[in-house]
Order: sequence, then structure tokens, then C-alpha cells
Amino acid sequence: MTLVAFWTFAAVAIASAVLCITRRSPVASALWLVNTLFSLAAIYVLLDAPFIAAIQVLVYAGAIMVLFLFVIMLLNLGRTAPGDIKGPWGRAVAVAAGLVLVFELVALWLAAPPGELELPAGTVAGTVAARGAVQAVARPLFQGYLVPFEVTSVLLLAAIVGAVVLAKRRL
Amino acid sequence: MLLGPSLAVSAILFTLGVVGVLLRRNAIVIFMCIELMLNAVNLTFIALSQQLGLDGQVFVFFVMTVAAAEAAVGLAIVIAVYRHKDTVNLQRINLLRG
Amino acid sequence: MTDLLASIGYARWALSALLLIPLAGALLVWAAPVQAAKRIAFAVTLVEFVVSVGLWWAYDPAGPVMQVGGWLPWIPAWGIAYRVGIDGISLFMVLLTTFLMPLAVLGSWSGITRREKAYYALMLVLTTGMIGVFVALDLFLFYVFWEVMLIPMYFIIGVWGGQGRLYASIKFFIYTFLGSLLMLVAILVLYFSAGRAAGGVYSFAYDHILRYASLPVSAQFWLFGAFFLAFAIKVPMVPFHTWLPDAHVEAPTAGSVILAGILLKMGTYGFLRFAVPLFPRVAMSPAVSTTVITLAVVGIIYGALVAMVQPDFKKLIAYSSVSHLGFVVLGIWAMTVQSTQGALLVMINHGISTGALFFLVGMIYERRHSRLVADFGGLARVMPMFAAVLTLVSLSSIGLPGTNGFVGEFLVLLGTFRTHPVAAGIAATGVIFAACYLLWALQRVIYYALDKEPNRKLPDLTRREWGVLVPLVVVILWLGLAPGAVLRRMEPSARHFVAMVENRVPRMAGLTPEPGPPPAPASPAAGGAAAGGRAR
Amino acid sequence: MTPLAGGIADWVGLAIALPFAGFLVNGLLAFVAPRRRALVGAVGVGSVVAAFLVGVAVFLALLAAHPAEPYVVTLWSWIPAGRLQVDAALQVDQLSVVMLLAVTGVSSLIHVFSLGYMGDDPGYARYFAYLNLFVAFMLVLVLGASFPVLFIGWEGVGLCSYLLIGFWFEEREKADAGLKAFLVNRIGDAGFLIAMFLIFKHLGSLDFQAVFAGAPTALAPGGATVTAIALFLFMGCVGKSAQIPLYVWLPDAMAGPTPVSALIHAATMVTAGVYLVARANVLFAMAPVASAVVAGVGALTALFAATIGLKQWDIKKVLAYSTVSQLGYMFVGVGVGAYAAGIFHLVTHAFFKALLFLGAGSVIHMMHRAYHHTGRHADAQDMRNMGGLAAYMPWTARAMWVATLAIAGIPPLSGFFSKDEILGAAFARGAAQPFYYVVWAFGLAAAFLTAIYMTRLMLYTFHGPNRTGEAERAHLGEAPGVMTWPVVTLAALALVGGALNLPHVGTLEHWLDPVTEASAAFLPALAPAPGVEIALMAAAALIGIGGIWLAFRALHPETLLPPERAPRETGFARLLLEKYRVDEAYRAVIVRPLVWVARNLLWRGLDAGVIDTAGVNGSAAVARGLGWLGSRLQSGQVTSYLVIFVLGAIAVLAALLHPSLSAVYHLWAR
Repeated sequence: MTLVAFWTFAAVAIASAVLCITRRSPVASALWLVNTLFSLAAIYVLLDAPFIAAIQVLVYAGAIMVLFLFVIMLLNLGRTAPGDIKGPWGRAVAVAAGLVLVFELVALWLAAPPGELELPAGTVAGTVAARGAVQAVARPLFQGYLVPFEVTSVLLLAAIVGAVVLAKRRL
Repeated sequence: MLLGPSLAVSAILFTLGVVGVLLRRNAIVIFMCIELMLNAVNLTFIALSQQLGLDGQVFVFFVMTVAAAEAAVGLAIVIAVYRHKDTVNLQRINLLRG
Repeated sequence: MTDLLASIGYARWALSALLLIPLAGALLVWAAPVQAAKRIAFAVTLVEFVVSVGLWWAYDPAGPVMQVGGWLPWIPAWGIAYRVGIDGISLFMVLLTTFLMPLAVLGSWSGITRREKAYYALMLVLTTGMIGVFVALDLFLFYVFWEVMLIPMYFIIGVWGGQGRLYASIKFFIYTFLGSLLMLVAILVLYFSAGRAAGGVYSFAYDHILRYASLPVSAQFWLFGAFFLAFAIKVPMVPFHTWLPDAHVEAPTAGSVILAGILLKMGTYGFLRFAVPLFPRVAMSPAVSTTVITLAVVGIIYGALVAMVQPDFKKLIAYSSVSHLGFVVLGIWAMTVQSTQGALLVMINHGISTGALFFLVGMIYERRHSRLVADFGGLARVMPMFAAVLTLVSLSSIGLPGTNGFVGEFLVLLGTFRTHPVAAGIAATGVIFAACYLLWALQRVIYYALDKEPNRKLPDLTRREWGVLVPLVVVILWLGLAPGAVLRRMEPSARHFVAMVENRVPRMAGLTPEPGPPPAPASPAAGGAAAGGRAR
Repeated sequence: MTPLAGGIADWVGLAIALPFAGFLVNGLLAFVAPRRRALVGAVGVGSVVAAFLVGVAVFLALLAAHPAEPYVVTLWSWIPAGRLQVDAALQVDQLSVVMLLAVTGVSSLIHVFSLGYMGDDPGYARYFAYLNLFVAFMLVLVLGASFPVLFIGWEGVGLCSYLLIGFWFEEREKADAGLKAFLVNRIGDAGFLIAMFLIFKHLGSLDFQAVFAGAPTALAPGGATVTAIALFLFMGCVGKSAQIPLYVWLPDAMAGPTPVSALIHAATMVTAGVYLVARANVLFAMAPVASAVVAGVGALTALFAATIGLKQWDIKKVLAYSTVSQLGYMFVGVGVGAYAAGIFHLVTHAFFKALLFLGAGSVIHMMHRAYHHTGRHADAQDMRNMGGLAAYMPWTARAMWVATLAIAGIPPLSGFFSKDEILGAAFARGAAQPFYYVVWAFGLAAAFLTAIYMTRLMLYTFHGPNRTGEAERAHLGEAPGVMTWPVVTLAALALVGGALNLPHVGTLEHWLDPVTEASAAFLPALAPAPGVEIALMAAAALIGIGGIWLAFRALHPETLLPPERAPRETGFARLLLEKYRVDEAYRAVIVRPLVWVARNLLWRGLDAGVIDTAGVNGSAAVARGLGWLGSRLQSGQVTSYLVIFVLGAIAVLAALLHPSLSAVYHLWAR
């Protein structure tokens, strides 16, 4: 059952990704990407990460992609722009690079099986069940990773300032 | 378990992101392809966190934060560039020329 | 004098003081107002000279090889220490430095008008660097000083130089730096080799490396090559000399003086101290020795011939340096006591005479803003004193007997003739060409009719310029007529140098098929190597 | 202890110190008070006369003691370097004292003459400074007790010669003549240096005493080493004493003031080479081949220069070539082993040639003054502008006739005896080696030519009608006494100088015995048969008289035209006038190519071209080129960056995965 669900969502994600990179219209691309992100969120649930799945939907599919669409609309790029997709040479390079990369990733996948640090099956699921989806992530986040977490806020602040400075016509 | 399939899917998605980057000239689309790659990596993290502990999920959390920041700044740059050049086609933009 | 020096413990602090005074002076110049900069710098260099004069007595020719030492740990983990000391070779290099520096500062008084504080501060830092090179007895320390001295010179040429100063300074820097980097690699190889051979006692001390470094001859060949390249560029030997004319032409007067007077000597000093003693079997192998001697002789003739056709007086003197330094290299490789002493003397003489020539050219440049020989003529009419001094200095440079130039070249050639008669014979023709280029130029500058309008009103030497020239003239005559005191102080070190090489080169020792034991340092490797000295 | 110790000989250094002090004082005066002529003159002349007195005192002391060994006065240690120990030491012996007297004596007279000759020159003080310096260096040369000390004087006199030839440096040719003299001399000096190196290598010392004492045992007589030493020494002499092929500087050296020509380029400096050979007589006697070269070069030079002297119009040029020719004679003398004869001729030549130059100086001085008065620009040295001057300058004319007869070898004047002795010695050597008959014949021919050209000079200058010009004639007259008296004094010396070494009395020869005896062992006996000797003397005298007679017969001063109207010479006469075009040949074959090679091949070609352009800037250009290629990659196209970036990432991944990749490949291949 889980497997079926996984492959279903996986198929949707991959198909959407393919459409995302091949659609001429940026708006279409964005929407197909949103579709991929949703599918991934579903896969996250299957992988015992419900909190991340929720964040994925909220932040990624919700906030970030809306930002993209917003910019596309703002710049009035909805129409198909000529020359967005590269010519035959570009395509050949892209496909070749993709094939090589797949080959390499497959090699990686085959060659490096997970090590001995494996937790017994269901441990993470158990933790999530015991502590609740949020607390399961919050505990390491606010204990072990407190400092990085706080630093992240600085990063976000910098991003906000940067975005404002860059995007505003005149300060 | 789902680890192997997840990694395979992650690899395919990542490759698609790369192909997208190579294929497109529109800055925003290339951006989206990068997001796609980030998500592929996130999937790897999540899949492995099942085996290695919750740290992976924390990392995904961070990746999303960075992605958000990056998207904000990156799109701001796209807007700024568009104002100068009236295009987001990267082949017409060579501000970085040495 | 000796007692007085002993009573104030001179030998213990002298060298360190010589290294520290200019640095302190540089800070002082930095802190003081601009108007006082040159006076402070002059005072500091004078103090430096006065302090250094004591070395003349403190150095005992009959004593151990290395004297007047100093030792402080620096990076003990790597066997790096502040080890300094002098022998009869470095004694005179230090004295030459401290003697020329006040004159260089004095000679810059009117020529330098921009950024005076920085200029004089750099001059003082340069002093420390140069003295450090001559007194360092730790290869790492030596390398540090070697680089320290490079940087102020780079700025002096690059900031206060003439039209093409950027090209010249970068050429100077890259040329020199190329060689010194290879030398650094060679130093490290020696360091590890010596450390392994000494049973894990790793040290950069000169004695330690001299004693323990043992590498197959093929490896020594490459290391020697690295050292040789670094020093040959500095000397400069043909064909690594092309940085010199550019650097000299563009450098301010004092920069040229220091460059010719002292910096070039570091190359030959390096041969004497490092390249030859560390790898005697390579340096004295027939192939290498023939090559070097050929290059030296070629340099003598080539430098002279090219100097002959230079339209620019400074460039002419620069090429004459190539010729003069050829004599030094020839003297070193001839490996006789006379030629080594002669080489040392030529090093001093060249510093004095060529330094004086650069001062003199600088003086007319300040008046006339031209260095082209063709722009002058008949100066003896308007500047008779200048003409007289220029004539005397030129004669010293071409080695007229009775001036310093003769004694040095004579000894070099005399000593060289004993081992390499053909080379000495060809080099002897260098004295003809020397007269050609210098007197011909002299002729065109001070003789002939005074037919160029701007030259008619040139004022003769000022009191400050006399102050610069008189010490040089005195030394020219002193070394020409009575160099005995100097030669006697050099002789033990020259003898030691020759003996050290001959003992370690089977071909030259003749009797011992295997290289004899290297001279054993009396003191432990990591300890006060400088103060100890080796048994002779 | 030698009997000289503790006496005046210990103070022989004063003879050098006094003129040197004169140089310092006059040098200072030249800057601070150039107008104090009286003081300058007093210092200049006084110091040299004082040196002469020192010389006389030392001579008297030596005369009294007549030691067999030279007396060496060590002043200080000059170059102590291992086995080489050169002292600043002076040597008093028979030879050096002869030279000391000749140099200081002739110098004194010439200094006095200069008081008048240079009287109104603005460079008066500078002139006397140089002249004093010259005397000091010349005395270092003759008194030095070792080769290097001699070499100080050797190059020092060259320096003074350079300074004095170019004394009027504002005229380009004069300054260039000085430089030429110095450079040509340096060529010889390089040979001298090599000779010193050879001596030190084989004998381990450079002191005269040690070298000459050690040479007979340490070196094989006639061997390659001693021959090389002698030949290289002779190379130095060839330069300094203006022999073929390095004689070219001496005629040009006449650009200097005439007293300088008299002192330096006739009487003293140019004879230094003869002195050196005589000093090193042991070495030359041990090397017969080298000695033959010396004699051969001397004979050739004597004849060659004499032919050029035949056709010169410049009065000083005639005397210059005459000097070259006479120097050749001296080398014949020392070359055949008649060292005393060579020195004898050196001394007599100093008398009569100094006289000739000073007389010529008087003539030029007066000619110049005459032209100066009328403001005409004519050559005051061209004999075609002279003529009939005997009427105006009787004392000068008489004195110069004495010198002319002396140089022509008319008995019983000094030149006859000294020349005859040289020719006799050459003839005597011919019995064993016929080569020396050739030398003798050359010498005889040269003597004949000498008589001709000297008579020609006298005829054209002092006899016949005057060609100076109508207006100028009124200003001609005898030179002032301060110039005439030295000339007359020298005439007296030239007249009786032969008494120094009369045949069979041989005063000078015996005097020099201690110096030359070491070489006697290596030389054959030189005494010719008495009958032959008389015949030779007669032949020499007849040759001289014949030359004079021929000149009187063939030359007609009354038909001579001033230079501007003179017809151009043709054929051989022109070749002689143009001095065989040797200068031009040297310039075309040596000087020009050397400068061309230096400028175009070495400097612009090798230095600026190959090393700098190809090597240094070439490597910089390669670096720049690589940078340019890199900057081409930096196109500014983000998309291409992305491609490169991705390809790079893939490559890095491939490198990391290298083993796994091959595993996968094998998996598929299976």
C-alpha cells in the first residue's frame, strides 16, 4: 500500500518535473513545479516526516512558488518568450550532461549502500508518534541546532534587506 | 523499505533540475530548476533521516530557509536586472563580463 | 679600542642593535612630522654606522670563524632560531651597508619630494633587511631577511622612480622572487635532509645543515641550481641581468646606489656563504664550474660592450655592474685565496665606486633632468669640481692602480690565473673595455665644447653633495693605496672558504679520494651556533 | 746591511712625494685661486726641481757605495693576500737612478719652459697640477720595486698623458686624442697584467729582486713560459712606447700642449717600455725568441715611422713619428741584448727630442702669437706657413740644429754614439743569427730617413723665404728667455751627452753592470772585431751625412707653397701623408665592427631582443595570453557559466566515484 502510494507520487513528481523544464511558458513551468512539490510533500509523509511535509506545502509550494509567480506576473513574462529553450546544441549538451549525471548517481546509489548506522525500522516513526510531528523536529532544532537556527534568522534578515535594496527603484 | 526508491527518485529529480538549468535561458525558470534540485536533495535528507535520525529533517528545515532567502534575493536581482535590460534572457545579459 | 668594546659587552648586542636601530628609526620617522623625516633618518643611519664601526675591532681575524654572535629561539618546534654572527666576509658587507646608508639618505634630501616619511621609513626597513641577510646564520632567518629587503626596494623603485617605474619595479620583483622561491624549496629540502641525517634533530641553523645535509649528488645538483638561480639573478649574471638596467634607470638615485652598492652583493655573498659551501661537489664539478666561469667571463665582456653603446648614463653604469660582478663570480669560482679576497674586495669597491657614480649621475640629473649622455658636454667648464670627482670615481671604477678598483680586480685575476689561465686572460681584456665605456662616456659628459644652452648655468657641487662624495673619495683612495688592513681581516675567512670547499671536493684535494669530514661545528646544532664557530 | 741604509736613499720617496704635493697644491689652487700664477709656477717648478735635487743626492750616495744589490725602501704593505705580498716599496739601483735623474732633470727644464709657453692659458694651475702629477707617477714607475708598483706609475702616467693630451678638452679632436691614447695604452696594459699573472704563477712573487733572482733557476731558458712572460710584458711596452701595431696614439697625442709632447711623448713616458725591458732584462735574455720579436718590432717600427715622417707637414707630427722611430731604435737595442745601449739612447734621445719639441714649441708659440695679433686663422704648426724663421729665432734655430745633427747621428754628438752602439750590437748578433743583420739593415735605413726628414723639417721651418704672411711677419721674434734657456741647456746636453758612454770607455755600461749582469749568462758576447767596429761607425756617420746631403740637394724651401695653395699629393707620397691609412683601417676593422656588434647584436639583439623580449617579456606575454584565454571563458554569459559549472560538478563527482563508476561499467558490460 505504502509502496503503491510512493510510486504513484513519485511518478507524478517526475512527470511534473519533466513538464516543468519543458514547458515554454514560465507560468506553466511554475505550476508544474508546484505540482512536483506537492507530490514530494506527500512522499515526505510516507517517509515519516509529516512536519516537513507541512512546511513543504506551506513554505515551498505556498510562499516561495507564489513569489515566483508573482515576479513572473510582475515582469509580464506570462507569454511564451522566444528563445527561452536553447537550440539543438544546447539541448544535446543538456541531455548528455543529464545522462552522465544519471549514470553517476546510479553508480553512487549502487556503490554506497547505507552504512551500519541504520536505526531499527520505525524508530523515527515511533518518535513522531510519541512526541507529535512538531516536537519531534523541534527538540533537535532547539537543542543541538540552536545556534544555527538563530543564525538563520540573521540570514533571513539579510535576505530581506537585500531584496528590498535590490528591488526598490530608489532608496 | 523506501530508502532505495527515494534515492532513485531524488537522483532523477536532481538530474531533471540540472537538465533544466542547462536547457533554459529564462532566469526565473532556471531559478525554479534550482529549487527542483534543492528539493531533490531534501528528499534524500528525509529518506536518510528515517535511517539515521531526525537531524536530516532539521537540515531540510535549514535548506528551506536558505531557499526562501535565496529566492527572495534572487528574484529581487532578476527584477533589478529586468529594469536595466528589459529581459530575463540570460544570454542577453552579460553584466558579469570580465 | 678592543678593551673598550669588551667592557661594554659590545659583541653580545652589536648585531642585534644593528638590526633593531633602523626598525626603531623607521617607527620614529613614521611618528615624526614630515619636515623632520630626513633628518631623523640621517641621524639614525649615522648612529647605525657608528655602532657598526665597532665591528672592525670586535672581529678578530685570529679568532673563530663566526664571531660577534646572537641567539634567540624563535620557532623552536621547527628548529628556527634567531642566529646571527659575522666572519671576515659579512663584516665588510655590513660595514659597506652601514657606510652607504647615511650617504644614500643624505643623497636623497633634495631628490625626494613626495611622501618623504614613507620613503625614509622604507629606507630604514631596507637597512634592517640588508644587514639581516648578511648576518643571518639560520637559513630560515636568511630567507626572511632576503624577502624583507625585497619589498622596500620594490616600493622605492615603484613609487619614487622615473617614467617606467612600474615596469621596472615589477620586473625587479618578479625576477628576484622567482629565484628566491626556488631557493626556499631548496632550503626546505636541505632542512629535512639534515634533520633526518642528524637523527631527527631538525634545525635551520647554517652549521647544522652544513654538517648534516647529505644528499646524492644528483639531488644536490638541483638544489644547487635553485640556490644558484636565486643568487645569479641577484648578482646579476648574464643572462639573468635584464632587470638591472631597467631597475637602475628608473630607481631614484639612492635606490640605485643601494641596489648596486649592496643588493647586488647579496647574490655573490650568497654564493660565498651558501651555494658553494653547501654543495661544493656540484659547484666545483667540472661541468658546473666551467659553465659558471664562462658565464662570468661572458658577463665581464658582454656587460662592458653593451655598456659602451648605452645612450643613458645610468644604464651604462648598470651594465658596468654586470661586468664588475662578473669579476666577483670569477674570483669565487677560481677558488684561490687571492681570487676570493679579490672578489670580496671587488664587492666592496663596486659598492663604493658605482655608488659614487650613481650619486654623481643623480646630481646632474637633479640639475638637468636628463640622464642622456648626449645631453651633456663640456661640464668641466661649468662644474669643474664635479668633473674632477667624476673623473676620479670613473678611474676607480675602471681599476686604475692607486684606486680601490685596481686592487680588487688585480687580485681576482691574479688568483684566477693560477687555476683558470684562459678565463683570466680573457677577463683581463675587460679592463680595456671598461676604459672604453666609462671614459668615453665621461668624455662626452665633461669634455668637449659647452654647446648646449641648458648646461651653461649648471651650479657646481653643493656642500651637502660634498658631504656625500668626500667619504666615498676617501675610501676609494684608502682602499687603493693601503688595503692591507681590510685584506688581513678578510684573509682567514677567504682561506676558510677555500679550504672548506677543497676538503670536500675530492678532485681538488687530490690526496683524499673520499670527501673529508666537513668542518665540525663546535657547538650543538640547535644551540648558539653563531657564537660557537667552527674549528679551522 | 747595504751601505745605503740610513742615508739619503731612505728618503728617495721624497722625489715622488714632492711633485705629488705640488699636484695637490696646484690642484687645489686650480679651484680656489687659478689666478695666482706666480704661486702656481713656483710650486710647479719648485717641486720638480726639488725632486731633481733629491735625485742628485741619491745618485751621489749610490755613486759612493755602488752596491751590487738594489736597495729597496719599503714604505708600507700594499697588497697582502696570502702568498702574494706586494709592498709599496721603492728600489734604488743604478738603472732607477739613471732614470730618476733623466726624468727629473728633463722635467725641470720642461717645467721652466712651460712657465712661458702656458703663460697666458686660463688653465695654468690645472696644467701644472697635471704635469706635477705626471712627474710623480713617472717616478713611481722608475723607482717601483715590484711589478705592481711599477704598474701604478705605468697606468698613472697614462692617465696624466690622457689628461694632458685632452688638456684643451673643448676641442673635440684633442679630447678624443687623449681618450685614444688611454685606450690604446690599456690594450698593452692588459698584456702587462697577464705577464704579471704568469710571473706570479710560476715564481710566486712580483718583487723585482725575487723574480729576477728566481727566474734563472725556476724557469727553463728559452722555454715557453719565460717566452710568454717576456712577450706579454713586451705587449705592455708596445702600447706604452708606441710600437707597431699600437703606435697610432702617439701622433694624435700631439694635440696636447707642446711641452707635454716634449716631456711625456718624447722624453719620459714613452720610453717606459724600454725601461721595462731593461729592468726585466733577465727574463728577456732568457727568452731569445721574445727578444728577437722585440728587436724585430723595434726595427720595423723605426723604419715604418721614419717613412711617414718624410711627408708630414705638421711640425709636431714629424717629431712624433720621429719619436716612434727612435723608440723603435731603443727596442732594437734592448732586443739585441744591449740593454745599456738602449738606456743610453733613451737618455740621449730624451735630451735631443725634448729639445726638438721645445724648439718646435717656441716656434709654434711665436707663430701662434703672430697670428693672434693679426687675427688670422692659419695653422701655426704647418711648416708650409713657416720658413726663414732662423732670422727671427736665432737661438732656437741653432739649438735645434744641434739636436738635428744629434738625432741624425753625426759624430761627435750624443745621438751618434747611442745609435751606433745599438746598430753595432745588432750587427754583432747577426754573426750568430742572420736575422739580426736584417734588423741592422732596417736600423741603418731608418737612420738614413731620419737624417732626411729632420733636415727637411729644419729647412722648411728655419730656412728659405718666410711664408707666414706679410702682416704677421712683424710679430715674429725670439721666444722669451724662460723658454729659450731650457732649449739651450738641452742643446748643450745633446752636444755632450755622448760622453756618458763613449765606446770602450762605456761609463754608463759599467754603471749598469749590476743590473744587467744576471742576463749576461744567457747572451752571447757582443763585442765585434775592432776593424768591423770602426767600419760600422763610419758607415753610420756616412749614412747620416748622406741623408742630410740628400735633403739639401732634393728639397727646395723656396718653392714651397702655403697649405691653401699647395698641390695635392699623389701616389706614394699621398699614402705617406695619410700615414698609410692605418687609423682608418683600425677604425674600419676593429672600432666600427665592435661598436656595431655591441649595439646591434648584443644590446638591441641579444639583450633587448632575445632575453628581454623573448625571455622576460615573452614569459609575461605567455602569462597574459593564458589570462586572455581565461577571460574569454569569462564571457559574462551566465548560461555558459552554468554549463561549465555543471560539467565541472559532474567531473568532480566522476573523480570521486571513479572506482564505483568502473564497477557500474563492468556491471553493464557483463
